[in-house]
Order: sequence, then C-alpha cells, then structure tokens
Amino acid sequence: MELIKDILYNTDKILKDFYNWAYKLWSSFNLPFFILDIVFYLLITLAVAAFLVFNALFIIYYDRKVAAKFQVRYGPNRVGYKGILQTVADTIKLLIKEDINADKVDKIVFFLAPFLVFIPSFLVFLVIPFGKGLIPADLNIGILYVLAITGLSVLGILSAGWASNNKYSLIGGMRSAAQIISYEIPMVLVILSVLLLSGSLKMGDIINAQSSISKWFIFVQPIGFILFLIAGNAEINRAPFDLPEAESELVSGFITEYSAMKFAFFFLAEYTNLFLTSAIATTLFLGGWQGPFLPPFVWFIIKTYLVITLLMWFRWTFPRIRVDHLMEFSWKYLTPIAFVNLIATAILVKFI
Amino acid sequence: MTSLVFFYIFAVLIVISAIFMVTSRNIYYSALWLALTLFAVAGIFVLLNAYFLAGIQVLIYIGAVVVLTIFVINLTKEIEGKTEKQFNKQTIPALLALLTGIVLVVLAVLKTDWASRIAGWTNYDETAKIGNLLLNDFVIPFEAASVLLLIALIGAIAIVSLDKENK
Amino acid sequence: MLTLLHFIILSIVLFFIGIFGVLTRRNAIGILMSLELIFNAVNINMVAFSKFLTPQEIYGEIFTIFIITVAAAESVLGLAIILAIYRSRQKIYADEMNIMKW
Amino acid sequence: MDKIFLIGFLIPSLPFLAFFIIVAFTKRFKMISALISITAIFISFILSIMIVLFQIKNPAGYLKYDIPWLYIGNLKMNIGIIINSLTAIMLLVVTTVSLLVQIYSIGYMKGDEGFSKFFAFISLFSFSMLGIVIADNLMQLYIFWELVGLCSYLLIGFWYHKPEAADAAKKAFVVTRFGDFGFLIGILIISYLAGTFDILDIENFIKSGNISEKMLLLVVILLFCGAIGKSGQFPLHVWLPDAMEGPTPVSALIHAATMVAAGVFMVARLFPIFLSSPDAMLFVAYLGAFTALFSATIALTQDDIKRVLAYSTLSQLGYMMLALGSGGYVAGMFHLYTHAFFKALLFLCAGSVIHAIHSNNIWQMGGLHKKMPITSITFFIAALAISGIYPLSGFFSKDEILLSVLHSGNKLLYYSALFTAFLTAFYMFRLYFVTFSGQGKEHAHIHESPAVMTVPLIILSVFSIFSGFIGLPDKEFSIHKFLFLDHPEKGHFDFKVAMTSNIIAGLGILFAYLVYGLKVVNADMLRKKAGIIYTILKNKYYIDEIYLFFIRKIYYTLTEAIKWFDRHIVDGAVNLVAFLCRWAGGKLKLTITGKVQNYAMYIVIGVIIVILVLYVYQPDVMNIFAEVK
Repeated sequence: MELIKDILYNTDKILKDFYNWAYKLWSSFNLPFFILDIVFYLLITLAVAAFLVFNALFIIYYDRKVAAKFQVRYGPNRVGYKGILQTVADTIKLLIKEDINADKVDKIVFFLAPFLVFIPSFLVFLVIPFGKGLIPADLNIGILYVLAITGLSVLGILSAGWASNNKYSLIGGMRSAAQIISYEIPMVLVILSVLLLSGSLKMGDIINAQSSISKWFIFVQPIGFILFLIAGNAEINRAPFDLPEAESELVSGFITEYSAMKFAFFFLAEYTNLFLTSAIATTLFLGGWQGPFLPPFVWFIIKTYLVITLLMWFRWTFPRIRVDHLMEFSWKYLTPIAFVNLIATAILVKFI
Repeated sequence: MTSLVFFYIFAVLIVISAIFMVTSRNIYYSALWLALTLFAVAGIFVLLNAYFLAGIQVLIYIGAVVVLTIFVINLTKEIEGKTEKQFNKQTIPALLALLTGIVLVVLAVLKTDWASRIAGWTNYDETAKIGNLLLNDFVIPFEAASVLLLIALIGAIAIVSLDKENK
Repeated sequence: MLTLLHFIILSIVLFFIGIFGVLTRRNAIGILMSLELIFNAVNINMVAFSKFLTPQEIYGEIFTIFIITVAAAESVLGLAIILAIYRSRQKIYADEMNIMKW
Repeated sequence: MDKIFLIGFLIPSLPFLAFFIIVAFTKRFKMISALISITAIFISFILSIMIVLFQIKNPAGYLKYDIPWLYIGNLKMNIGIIINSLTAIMLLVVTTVSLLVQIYSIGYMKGDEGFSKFFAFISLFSFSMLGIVIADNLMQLYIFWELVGLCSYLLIGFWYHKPEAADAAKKAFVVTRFGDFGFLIGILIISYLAGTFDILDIENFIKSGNISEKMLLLVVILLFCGAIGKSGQFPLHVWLPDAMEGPTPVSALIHAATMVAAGVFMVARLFPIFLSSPDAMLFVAYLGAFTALFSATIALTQDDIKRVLAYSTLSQLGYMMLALGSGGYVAGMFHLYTHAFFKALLFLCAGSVIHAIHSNNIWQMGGLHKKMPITSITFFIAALAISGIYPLSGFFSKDEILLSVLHSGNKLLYYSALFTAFLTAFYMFRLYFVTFSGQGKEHAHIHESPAVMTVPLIILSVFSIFSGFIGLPDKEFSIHKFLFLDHPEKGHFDFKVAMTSNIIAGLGILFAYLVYGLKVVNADMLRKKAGIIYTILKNKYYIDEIYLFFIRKIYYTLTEAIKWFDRHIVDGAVNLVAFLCRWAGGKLKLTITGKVQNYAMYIVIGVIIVILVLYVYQPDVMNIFAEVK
C-alpha cells in the first residue's frame, strides 16, 4: 500500500532515479549516451502512445454513455460489463475492415491525410503536464508549441478534403480550415491573457503560477475560460461546431471517403484532440495537476475529464449552428471579447 | 555531434522538399512540400536555439500562410499539371542562373574569413528578451508591422470581396 | 561541429531554389510559394548570423519576426490578387498575364 | 548717413510702388492712378532735392552702399546704390521732368482708354531710369538699362492698335538691342578682367594699368555701343524719330530725361574709364559731332513737328557726346541738364499744339500765336534756349561745350559744332515761324490747352531761362564746383566763343525769319535749288532704306542659307537621333514582354553578371569583411 502511494505521489522522483540508474549502468558499458537518450525518448513516446490509445478508447465509450444519458437511453451495454468492451470491438472491426480507396482520389495525399491529422495531436503530448514532473519535455515555448502544432492538423484536414476528389469532402475540409483558423484567434488571445498572468510560456510555470485554488486562472479569467472552451470546442470540430463533418449537409465532410484504418485515425485524432483541449484548459485555468489529498496525476485526469464532460454537455445541449453564423460568432463576438479581455488583463497586471 | 546529425537531416529535408516544391507538377503537392520545408526550417531554428522563432515559424507559416495558399489553390482550377504546362519557357536559363548563382555565392562565402568573426555561442531564453525588445527598442517597427498586417487584412478583403452589383 | 558556414550554404541553396521557382513556375500561386522559400532562406541567414556573430544581441531574431510578418502580409495580399485575377480571367498563369507590355 | 541711403533707395522704389499699385489695384480708377503716380514721383522729386542739398555740402564725396547678391565663381555681384554729385544732379533732372510730364499727361491723355496703364508705364519708366542713375555696378546698371528699353517699347507702342506705333516700338526695341549687345559684351569683358562689376573698383583697376591699350579701346568702344543705341548716335539713330508715334508726353520724357539721357549718363558715369583711352574719346567726339551735324541737316527738311524735335534731340545728344569726347565732362552733363528742360518744354509745347490741331504736320499749322499764346511764348523761349541765345540756359551749356571742344584743340570738331549751332537755330525757328506766325489756317475749334498742361509749360520755361545760371563762372553755386571729376574747376568763359556762337545762332534765327517769317526768300525756290541734296535730306539720307536693303537682300539671303543648314543638317541630325532611338526602341520593346518572370530573369541574370565580374576582377570585394578588418 505504501509502495503504491509512493509510486503515485512521487512518480517523477522514481522515474529520475530509474534514469540515473540506467545512466550509470550504461556508462559502465562505455556506450555512447545518445543511444540511451533515444531509448528513453522512445520509451516515453511509447508510454504516451499507449495512454493515448487507451484513453481514446475510454473517451469514446464515455462519450457514448454520456450521450445515452442525455438522451435517456442505455447506450452500449452488451459487450463486456455495461458495454465496456464495445469500443474495443469497434476498433477491431475498423482494423480488419477493407480499406477502400476510391478510383479518383489522389492516392498519396489521401493516404497521408489521416496521419497529418493524427501526428500533430500526438506531438502535442510532448508538453502536456500529466503530473508533477510528469511532462515529456517542459519546453520554454510550451504553450506556443501547442498552438503551433495544433495548427498543423488543418493541413491534414484540407488534404483529406482535397484528396478525396469529392465536393462534399472538399467543402468540409475548407470549412474546417476556415473554422480552425478563425477560432484560433480568440483562443490565442485568451491564452495571451493567461500568459500575462503567468509571465511564462512554460507549462510548468503556468501551473506553478496557480499554486493555490484562489489563484486558479478560472477565477481570474472567467470570461477567458468560457472563451477558451468555446474556441477549443470549435477547434476540434465538435458539436455544435461540427460543420466540417456535418452528416446532414456534407455526409461527414472530409471523412466521407475514408474507411477502416484511415477512418480510425481520424476518429482517434478527434478524441485525442478532445482530451488535449481539455488537458490544456485544465493546465491553463484549473491549476493543472495541483490539488489536495489525491496524487497529482489523478487530479489532472479528474479535472480533464470534468472539462471533457462539460464539452460533451455542450454537444448535446446546443444545436449545430449555421456556417455563416459560425464565422460571425468568431469574428464579431469572440474576437472582440477576447481583445477586451486581453486589454483588461494587461491593465490589471500593469497596475495591480 | 548530435546537432550536426540533426542539421544534416534538416538540411537534406529542406533542400529536397524545396526542390520538390519547386518542380512538382501538381501545385497542391507543392504546397505540402512547402509545408515540409517550412517545418524543417523550424527545426533549423531549434538547432539555433531560437525556439520562439521555431514556434512562430510553424504557427504562422504552416498554420496560416500554407493553409491560406491551399485555400486559394482549392478555390482555383488548373492545379493538376498533367496536361497543362507548369513551367514557362525560361526553365533552362533559370536553371543555369540557379547553378551559377549557387556556385558563385558559395565561393564568395568560402572566401570570407568567418572564423575571426565568430563571437561564441550562448544558450539563453530569448523569448522574454524578444518580448522586451519588441516593446521597447522596436516598438515603432512593431506597431508599424501591426498596421501593415491590418492594411493587408483590409486590402485582401477589399480585393477579394465581390461588389454587390457584380453578383 | 556545427559552424556558421553550414547555415549560410544551406540558406544560399534554399534561396536559389526559391529564385528558380519564382523564375519558372507558371502558376502564380507557385511563384508566391517560391517567394516564401526565399524569405525562409533569409530568415535562416538572419538567425544564424545573429546567433554566431552577435550572441548577446537578438536583433537577427527580431528582424526575422518582422520578415515573417511581412511575408504573411505579402502572401495574403498576393493570394487575394491572384483570386481577383482568377475571377476575371479564369486563369492564373503568370506568363499569360502580359497585357502590360509596350 | 543711413537716412541718405534710405532716401536713395526710396527714390526709385516709390515709382515702382506706384506702378505696382496701379497695375494691381487701381487700374479702373483713372484719376486715382494718376494721383498715385504723381504723388510717388513728387515725393521722389522732393527726396532728390534733399540729395542735391546733401551733396552740395561735400561735392567731392560719394556714398556707396551695397549688399552681396550673387557669387559666380570668383565674381561677386553686388546690388547697391551710389550717391555722388552726378547721381544727385541726374536724379533731380529725371524726377523734375518726369513730374512735370506726368502732370501734363493728365491733360494730354484725358479720355484715353489706357489712362491708368499709361501712368503705370510712366512710373515704371521713371523707376528704371532712376535705377540706372543710382546703380553702383555695371550689372545692375545693365538690368535697369534693359528695363528702360522695355518701358520705351511699352510706351512707344502705347497705341499698339496703330500699326505705325507697333512697328516703331518694335524698331526701337530691336535697334537699341544692337547697341545693348555691345554694351553687355563690354560689361562682361571688363568685369571678367577686373573681377568685379563695381564701377569704382573697375575704375581703380583701369587706373592701375593692368589692362592693355587695345583691350581698353575695345572695351570702351563696346561700352559706348550701348550709348550709341540708347542715345541714338549715328548708325543706330533710326529708332528715335519713329518713336514719335508714342504719346507726346512719352516723347518728351524719352527725349528729355530718361531714355536717351541714359546713354549720355552712362558715358558720364563711366567717364574715368573712357578718359583712360584717348582713341576711344576721339571716336566718341567724332561720332558725336557727326551725329550732331547729320541730324541737324535732316531736321531742316522734316515736316512733322515731332520729327523735327526728334532730330534736334539727336543733334543735341551728339553735342553732348562731342563734349564728353572732348573731355568736357561738366559741359556734357551741364548740357544734358539744361537740354532736359528745354527739350521737355519743346515737346510738351508740340504736344499742346498737336492736342489742339490733331495733326503733326507743320504745314497744317500756322498763326497759332494768337490762339495759343502761352504755348507760343513758351515754345519761343525754348527755341531761344536750344539755339543758345544769351542769357537762356542753352547758351551757357552750349558755350561750355564749344569751349571744351576748343580746348581739346580739334578745329574740325569746333567748326562742325558751330555750324551745327547755326543749323539748330535755323530749323528751330523755321519750326516756330511756320507753326506760330503768319496766317493761320482755319481751325475753328483751336484754343489754348487746359491749365494742367500749360502750367508745366510755364514751369519748364522758367527752368529753361534760369537753369543755365548755375553755369556762370565764379559764382557760389556753380556747376563746376558741384560736378567735377577730380577737383573743382573754375568755370571758364571765353568772350570770343560766346560772341561767335551767339552771332551764329542769331544768323540762323535771322535766316529762318527771312525765309519763313517774312517770306522774303521763297522756301520752294530754295528747295529747288538744293535739288538732290534736299531730296536726300528729306529722305533722311536713305538710312532706313539702306538698312532695309541690307536686311532684305543680304541678311535674308544669309538667313536662307542658315535656315537650310538648320532644317537639313541640324534638324537632320536631331531627326536621325530620334529615328535611331525609335528604331532601337522598336527592337528593344520586344524584351518588354509584360511577363513578370521575364523581368525577374533579367534582374537575376544582371545580378549574377555583376557578381561574376566582381569575382573575376575584384576578388577582394567578395570578402565581406575585408574592409572591416
């Protein structure tokens, strides 16, 4: 019991000790150190990838369950206990399904697009602070890195739309790109106001700036938090901002032509993005892994899932909005509000 | 050592993707190659310890410029180069000019005595410094740049927007 | 050991590839993209010089930021113009836009 | 001290101000324009008197004030004023005559459409002439000199709707231009040699003897060319009689005080320079004597009242030149001074007559004495004065001239001058008798001119009578004590010369009386006897015709050749250049394809060539830090 507690509370120390031990072992063999570094990076990557996949599986299940609750039905309940293995089954189904490539698609780009969408989501995990010291790399430009890398996924979506050689897909991809670029602006502005308070781009510093619950930026930046949630929700193309893949209009938009494995990647990316947005919201506004009694890692997961639940709540509460309203909402409301928020924060930081 | 390896990886990536970008018959591929080039340039920035610039590079160039370019590509026809010529008649002189230029400038650079000018290498957090400089010493260029962006924004809207009468 | 020369030569090569693109691509969008290559070559040079020659100063980086700004503005306007041309002529081949001659 | 400079500056400025105000504001209000102009010139007149009074205290002194204006290489150009006795006396003459002429003009020009314009021009004219008078350097003098030329053009051609007037104006302008050309060259040569435009400095330069005899002669002759043109000396005199086409007050002004006096004044101003070249002086003297005689002979036969007066002016100017050429500096200026009054008077009288008769022909006049007594009497006084009858002003000045000629020792010039005096008396009284005495032609409406015209006549006649007394020797205010070159001279008086000139003038008057007054001798018979001589004289020695011949035949032929050369060779060369440019442009335009990428290609190739050239020929340039190290 003590051991488990120790592992949970002092994960970073244990990892560091393990690294130092391996380092010593390695030096006794007189081998070049960069191989060890690469091995460690690979290990971390594997860990993150494993977390990502299982987490996605769980989120999908969770999403369906929550949806069912909102719609007063049971949801998946046949495979495994309360349908807990439903997503696993679905995944297996997707993996063994035939991969259909339409004749007129641009083969290379069509193949590349899912990875272009998924890889950025995966890369962002580099700076997600799962717990105290549990961050793959605490970059100097942490949050900027997040913004930059998430921006890359637009390329994949556009490519998917273009390569499908299908007007619905193309329109879906274009809509998605427009939407992501538009909502990036209020999001960046909100993040800037948070950065004004934290004074650093580093994830660790941002979390340290919210050392007590009263300093959580959600209380300092309530409007910022709401804006971030809206913009983040739009960034990951979820309802009510899921126009790019709107089934009723665009027959699922840029993923229309995708099936099987490639479709699985899109799916995976979507739920990974959902988790990511929530994780970043947690980091920026909810004090990250900080919290009493429970271990930091657990606190982080709890907070993130709270935000995820909130986003799902949104999904089932608001109807999908029209495309021109979507753009108007960003440019005419969110951006000005974010600007005012930023300026107010700046004045606050300067004079108080 | 490690950095040299990474430099060569990025350099080869940059050169190859740039060549493909320039020569690709399909303009959409060009755009993707451009994205790769820019991403590799960001890697070069990381090698140079300019993390902030690397972030900006990815954020603005790939996230905005390339996406915008792809947008315009999607809005125009003739992206496929199977029947249409993608290169004009001056390809061969341009190729010659390219090679001569590279050789000449490289020779000139090799002639220069750089070693005596190298002042050393420091690692430091340039982000805060950039911020300070931008809002102190460079505040006027900074504001000018913001005005420039605003003008570009309005100008682009003005150029592209259709008149109501024309509709 | 990584030296300044590496970066300079890389940037020269990139620069001339960009020049080649500007000179030969028929598609106006291609020309604009090649211009971005040229900008990037300059940026690499700027940062490399700044890092190697004046490590204490970061004016090269600052300048690079401005170059990126200008490049963004340039590509926005350029693409807008290309779109406008496309609307009126249904073509964006640079060597067919030649009514501004003698 | 400063006040004097201010005054000197104000004297020319006021007429200019008047000109400006009239042109800019009061063109529609005729009487206001006249009033402004007259007020300005009146103030200038008062100020001139102040200058004269100031100068009398110290006749030898001069005041000079200038400010730098332009630097052309080493050549410094000032703008400034000089005030000495010469300036003072000339200012007085110009302002007096100008004032009286302007007052007279109110009457003469009454009802003319260009009344305001006339006064504007006259103000400008006065301004230009006063500018010449106070100029302290040659360039400034030349500028005002040309302004005078411009004003004479404007005023002679005042009634430009008359073709004769327009032609006369052009003629005056063009003919004086010949002289001015020489003048300008002379100025440039001497200024180049002396390194300055300043007259006093040039005088010092010449006195220092750094200039060769021949060069000096050339310069002086060239400078004198200006005087030939402006003062109507022999070859360039043709414009002056034609200038009679202008309004009579203008003629009075031109002949008495402004335009033609400028030449004489210029010679007087530059007299030290002239004096340093004896050959040139001789030339001046001979030319003056010749012009005097020549014009007097022409004057004998003219029928136009103003033309007679014009030729008499030429003759008198010749006198002045003769005096100056003979070294009679004071005599020349003295004659200019007296002549200004009686010649102005003569012209104004003539104007009065013309105003009454509306004709210039003397044969249409006659018997006007009874109808226009004031005009007649004043004309008579002026005629006596110009003839040199004691004790009128003309006597003293003419006497001085004869004396100075006699002193120079040239008998030929002396007798020529005497003969001219005889002719002068003759033609003046011919004019008087024909116009005023005898049976009048029937002109019902002839009456005396209004007071505004007669009062200036009376004033001028007073001047004509008494102004000569300053020439009396041994008096306190003798002109010899006021106006001198190096040191005050004692006025001379030679009884023999005085008697001779008076007798000769008397003979002339008598002869004229016999022929035209009593008509004892038939004028027609004389004419027939003179025969060919009369015809030649009547036609002014055919000078105009000779000029026309030269221009029409020789000059035009020459210009035809030049025209051909210009059209075919010069223009051909130009056209060839243009054609080559066009041809090359036609070929080169093919490089302007309108394609952006081609232009970019040119730029890139150019840059690469530059780098290549630098790399091959100046390898060091390629080392970026070569100079830094």
